[in-house]
Amino acid sequence: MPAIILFWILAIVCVGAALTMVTTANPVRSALALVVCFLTLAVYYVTLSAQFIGAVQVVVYAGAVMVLFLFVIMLLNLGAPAARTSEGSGQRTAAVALGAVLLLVLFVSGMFFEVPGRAVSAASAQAQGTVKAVGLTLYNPHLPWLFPFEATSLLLLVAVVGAIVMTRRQV
Amino acid sequence: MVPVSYYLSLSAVLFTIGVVGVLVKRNPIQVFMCIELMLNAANLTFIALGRFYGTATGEMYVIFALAVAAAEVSVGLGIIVTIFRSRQSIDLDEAALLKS
Amino acid sequence: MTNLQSLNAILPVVIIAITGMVVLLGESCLAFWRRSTSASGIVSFVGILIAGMVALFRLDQPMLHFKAFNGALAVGPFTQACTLILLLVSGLSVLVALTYLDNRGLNQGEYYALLLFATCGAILMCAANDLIVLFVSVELLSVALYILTGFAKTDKKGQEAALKYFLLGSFAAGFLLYGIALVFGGTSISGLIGTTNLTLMTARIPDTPSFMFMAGLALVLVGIGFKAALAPFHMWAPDVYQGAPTSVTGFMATAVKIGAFAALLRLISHLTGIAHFWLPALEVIAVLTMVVGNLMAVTQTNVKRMLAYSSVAHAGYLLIAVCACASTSARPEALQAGLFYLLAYGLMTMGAFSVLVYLSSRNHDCETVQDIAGLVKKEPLAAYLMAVFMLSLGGIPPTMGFVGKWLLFSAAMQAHLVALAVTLAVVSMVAVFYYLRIIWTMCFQDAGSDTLVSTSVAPTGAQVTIVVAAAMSLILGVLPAIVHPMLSAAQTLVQHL
Amino acid sequence: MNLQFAQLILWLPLLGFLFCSTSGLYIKDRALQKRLTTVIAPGVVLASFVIALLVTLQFGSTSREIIALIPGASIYDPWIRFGGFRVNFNEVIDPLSLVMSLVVTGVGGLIHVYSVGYMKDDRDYTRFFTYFNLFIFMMLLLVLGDNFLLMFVGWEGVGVCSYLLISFWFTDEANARAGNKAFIVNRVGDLGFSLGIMSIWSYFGTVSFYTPQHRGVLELANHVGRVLDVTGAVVPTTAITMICLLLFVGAVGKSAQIPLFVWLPDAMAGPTPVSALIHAATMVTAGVVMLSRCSFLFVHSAVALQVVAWVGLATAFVAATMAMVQTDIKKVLAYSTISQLGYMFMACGVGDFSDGIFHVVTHAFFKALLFLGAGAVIHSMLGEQDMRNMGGLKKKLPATWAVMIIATYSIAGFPLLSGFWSKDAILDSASRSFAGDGMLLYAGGVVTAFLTAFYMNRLMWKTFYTKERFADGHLHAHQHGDSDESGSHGDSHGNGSVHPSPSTMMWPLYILAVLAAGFGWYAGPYGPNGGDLLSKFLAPSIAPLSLGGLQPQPGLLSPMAGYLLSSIVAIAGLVLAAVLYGRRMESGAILEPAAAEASPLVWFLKNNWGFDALYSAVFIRGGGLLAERGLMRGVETDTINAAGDGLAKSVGGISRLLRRIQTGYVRNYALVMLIGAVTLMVGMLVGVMQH
Repeated sequence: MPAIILFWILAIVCVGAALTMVTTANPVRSALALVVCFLTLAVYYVTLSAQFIGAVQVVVYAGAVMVLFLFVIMLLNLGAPAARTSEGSGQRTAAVALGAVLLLVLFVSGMFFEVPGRAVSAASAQAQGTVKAVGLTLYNPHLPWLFPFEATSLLLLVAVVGAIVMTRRQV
Repeated sequence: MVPVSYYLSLSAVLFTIGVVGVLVKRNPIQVFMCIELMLNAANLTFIALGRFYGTATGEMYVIFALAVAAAEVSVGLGIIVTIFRSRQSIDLDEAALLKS
Repeated sequence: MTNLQSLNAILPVVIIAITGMVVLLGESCLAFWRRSTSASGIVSFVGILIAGMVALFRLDQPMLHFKAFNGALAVGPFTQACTLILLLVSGLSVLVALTYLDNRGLNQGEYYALLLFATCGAILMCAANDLIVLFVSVELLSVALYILTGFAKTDKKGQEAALKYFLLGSFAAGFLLYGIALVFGGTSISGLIGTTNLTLMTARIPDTPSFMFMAGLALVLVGIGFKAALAPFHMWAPDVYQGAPTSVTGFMATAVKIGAFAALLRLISHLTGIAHFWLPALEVIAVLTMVVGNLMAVTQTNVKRMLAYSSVAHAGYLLIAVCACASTSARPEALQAGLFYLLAYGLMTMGAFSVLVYLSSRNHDCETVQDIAGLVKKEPLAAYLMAVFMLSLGGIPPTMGFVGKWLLFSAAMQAHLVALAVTLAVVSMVAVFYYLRIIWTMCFQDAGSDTLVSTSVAPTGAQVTIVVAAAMSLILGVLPAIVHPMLSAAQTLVQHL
Repeated sequence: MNLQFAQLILWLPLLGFLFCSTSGLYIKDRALQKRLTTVIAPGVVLASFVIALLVTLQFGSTSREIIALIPGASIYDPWIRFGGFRVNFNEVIDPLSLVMSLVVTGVGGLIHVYSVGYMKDDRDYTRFFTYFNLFIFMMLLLVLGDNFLLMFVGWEGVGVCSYLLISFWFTDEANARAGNKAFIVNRVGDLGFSLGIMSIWSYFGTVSFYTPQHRGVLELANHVGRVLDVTGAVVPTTAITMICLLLFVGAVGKSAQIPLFVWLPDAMAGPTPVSALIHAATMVTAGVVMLSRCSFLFVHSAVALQVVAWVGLATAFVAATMAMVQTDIKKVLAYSTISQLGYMFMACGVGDFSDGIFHVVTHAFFKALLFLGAGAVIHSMLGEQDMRNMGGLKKKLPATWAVMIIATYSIAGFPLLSGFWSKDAILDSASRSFAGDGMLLYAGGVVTAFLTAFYMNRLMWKTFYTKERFADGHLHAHQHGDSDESGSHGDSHGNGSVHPSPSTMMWPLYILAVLAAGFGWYAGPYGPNGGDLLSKFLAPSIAPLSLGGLQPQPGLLSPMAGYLLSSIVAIAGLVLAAVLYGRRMESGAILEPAAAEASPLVWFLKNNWGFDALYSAVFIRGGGLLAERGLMRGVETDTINAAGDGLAKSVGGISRLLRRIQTGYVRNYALVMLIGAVTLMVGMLVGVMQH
């Protein structure tokens, strides 16, 4: 029962933060709302016995990524809200209406669906989320995760090169 | 224990908010933040399902998704900075030289 | 299979990736390398050549039919064939880039490195046997292309194109990832955990799949459909193709499409058991794509934009092959038709963009119809070869485009997709008009005073590309049987899912 | 002689093409290149003719039942293979393909020789022959290919060559426009043809005509009253009818029948030898060849045959009436070509395919002759094509007059000339139509024959007999049409007076004149060896009506009465024209220009019976098939921009909406993507729910 209550509290915070992010015109406020949202997600991860991912979420998302966002916002001096709010009410109406349909469809596919999973004890689940367990799975030569991991490293190399190419001034 | 459908529903809500946000925002940084929210919604689904199945598979997906998101952020912000340098504005509605 | 064997199986990708890193290192550490304008390009080309040789020699080796890295990748003749096609267009892209970067003063080794990494991504898309691997490869390809699109940093259109491509691409990536998550949830039955591995997935799907799985599949299709520029997910294509540097557009129009369609073919081949659920949707998308692409192309006056819409239309044609895969009896034909058309499409599109690169000067990209008016009098060879590409894109014999279209026709008929076949026939008729208009402009219009003429005298990379692509388009149009070994090997995809 | 040798018929023109197209790369001496082209380009075609002749003679002496297949070298065997679909690069050597090869290479060779003289001062001499040789190759591929796919490649190939040749002088916008129009209208027909081929593939499981295992389409259809597919199951008659009608659409496009005839008169903008070769003697007859090749299918569908016959008759009549009011000498011939093609279609439609081919052959002779004669006239008049500015040329060009008069009398059906025999054979068959409508078909054919005689003699009178309506010695170069001469000949014969043509241009005419006069007798019912040589020779390639369970009705007239009536009609038409124009020697026109302007009938005929108006109503104002409208309009606008604008304006609602969606705004694009995604998801979920 406490778990359910915690879920709801976090859910309200999380959705509220997400809505704030979408509705506010001020980019800085938007970014901070997103940080809150990410932090609640990190808490969810911990309650879902994914402690390592929860930590990574804080470090990478709420930390690095959002700091980068804020840095760029500051750098470009975009702190002030845009002079005009987004025009085209048709677009906005259509977006919200489509969003409602999308949500409905997702609910139909997600919520009413009882995943026929196995009963997993909290203890064994807890063990799955540690750094050790994650590492053993990720680098296990008999599991398929090694290759996408390597591919990801190439992706990060591309990102590094790309960031340099895009932002260096000469040429 | 919280049923998995709760988490799935929450992630669906977050995903939808992200999608709608992409459609209504004009600042590319905010648009991009909405996209990050979409990716996080997917991550929540992965973790919830992984916990439910009792495997670490869900966490694997999240690790890759995280890395991809990080890569996108660095490149995307790089593109935005470059645009700002040449136009002194990043308003998406002003970036419409190419059309029809 | 050990991981070492797996690594050996994807040797072409490894070679390309290492070449990319060598180029990066050479560019940043070696002074003589940096001084040379073509060192990176030449090294990249050699790397692609070696990788291509490896892929070619392995094309018909049956032992290489296995799931590498414990099911992450599927390596087999289908993958090898796609790899070969990709290496071909990517090699040609490097040659084109040699000319283009020179023309525009953009000589930077990073261009080639990114091109090579993007090629890795595209090849991995063809091989991905797990949706998450597909996601990572799509992103590898996309992120590299976002940067390449905005590579000309002083060009406002290029930047705008990069921003649009990046935002919409990430948006599509969001759909793709969420779709994968739903598939992960939708594939768990009777106590088995969910999976995104295609091989396992096939076994897990009941006759009537769950809502969650279908919703996930739909979102995955959106993600891939975006990359393949299928209507209505094609909106980015014309803007980005037009804004990107022409040499990048050529690569983008071909490599991305090849990767996306290879992935789609593989995915769909695993889902034939529930074909009646997705086939109608794909048929509608195919018709829509063909109609929209052709209708919009008719009214364009910018050649790059016209080619962009034409590439949308060709995505629709290619989707016919995917749809035909649904029918068991037509599947071998459909796969071969799809592969052949990918090859044909790659060659003719690359050729057409190379002609534009060839005609671009230092400060002006050749892109509007005005730029090519009266070309036949100034650059007869370029004009004639451009005409070959246009005829091929229009599906007129004796070119590859004709054979490819014919194969698609008959695959559609074989699979009893009459509506698609008829649409293909009708829109190809419309398509001839705008391809013919290019020829007409080149031949019959008076050249403007500032018509572009290639400035260089020595044979350039673009020239080589144009001649190679035109020659292959014609030779394979007359003797399509040459590539039959490749196609027949690749159709084994069905036997070894 | 080994029949494998016959492959050379096809490949020699290709060699010629390869030489002509590449000679510029390694022969730097232009004069040498021109000399070599002069020898090689016509040489390969004539060599092909000789081989075809030898093969035909050998074929005639051995069993006539043989359908010789020539499997190609291993590199193109199978030509296309994927999955269960195999197509070989085979040639079919049978009476039909041999007859057509002889016509294509024979008439084509003569026109090549003629062109040597006609084009001798042209700057792009070699390029012209490049296209010409390629055309001959494609045409041979069309007639010799052993499957629908090869036929289609040839079919499209001749279309491309026609486009290139019409647009040969691309400085002239009218030429280029006509080339585009021809190409695009042909695409409509090709669409029908390709759909027909697809249907054949899906119903029969093969597209080959004949195979060594006797599993070709034509062999499968060679059963009385039923058609089988490769597995031995019966193909339903409705499917046969559908296939036949689709193929017929293709034939209509290529052979310029109603309603797709509009391109042929415009295609006359090209140089005269091109008109002679492509738009009279060979390419336009491809439709008839295809119908005859598929006779085994057509006889199984009475409906399709009926359609063919009536479209043919309608075309013959309508085009003949249009020919009566033309003032451009080549346009008259163009409409007469359409009309004669209508006769051929009518022959096919009543199941008399071999007489259709008979008329193809005789028509090739006299129409090539007419065009080349007209070319000689135009050549001599420094590019003048308007008959209102001619007259009195009989004195100045007696040799041309002589060959033209033979051709005219032949096409008019003057007794004992070639056209008489073939046309009478068609009329006789039409009168015995299996469907009982022989009376109507015969009457229509006779009326058309009368009109033909009249308008052809009108042409002769306007051009050769009436008073001169130009000032000799003061001819000026004309911009329109054969503008090549305006540039080159205007300089070389700058005196501005009528001059005779060189002998290389005249010899082909004499040969054609002999054939136009005598071939009909030779191949006709009173020829040597018991007569009907051609139809007896063609018999193995042509299906009899009885195969489909159809029977010809008894004829209306006895053969002698038929000959008599045909002769009377032809002579009456000729005489009427002579009488009417004989009274108007000064003006060379029956009606004064003002009266002609005012006459509603002339207006109606000059406006193509309202077909142009119909097309603009359907395609331009209707806005239904938007893209088509773009096609029709686009090719006629001056610049590409205007074409783009015109199209942008014209493509109507859908395209405008699409362009409006393409705003350039990222969020709009994302919205469209989301609409697509949501629709896709809803569609899929509904699909699952319904299950």
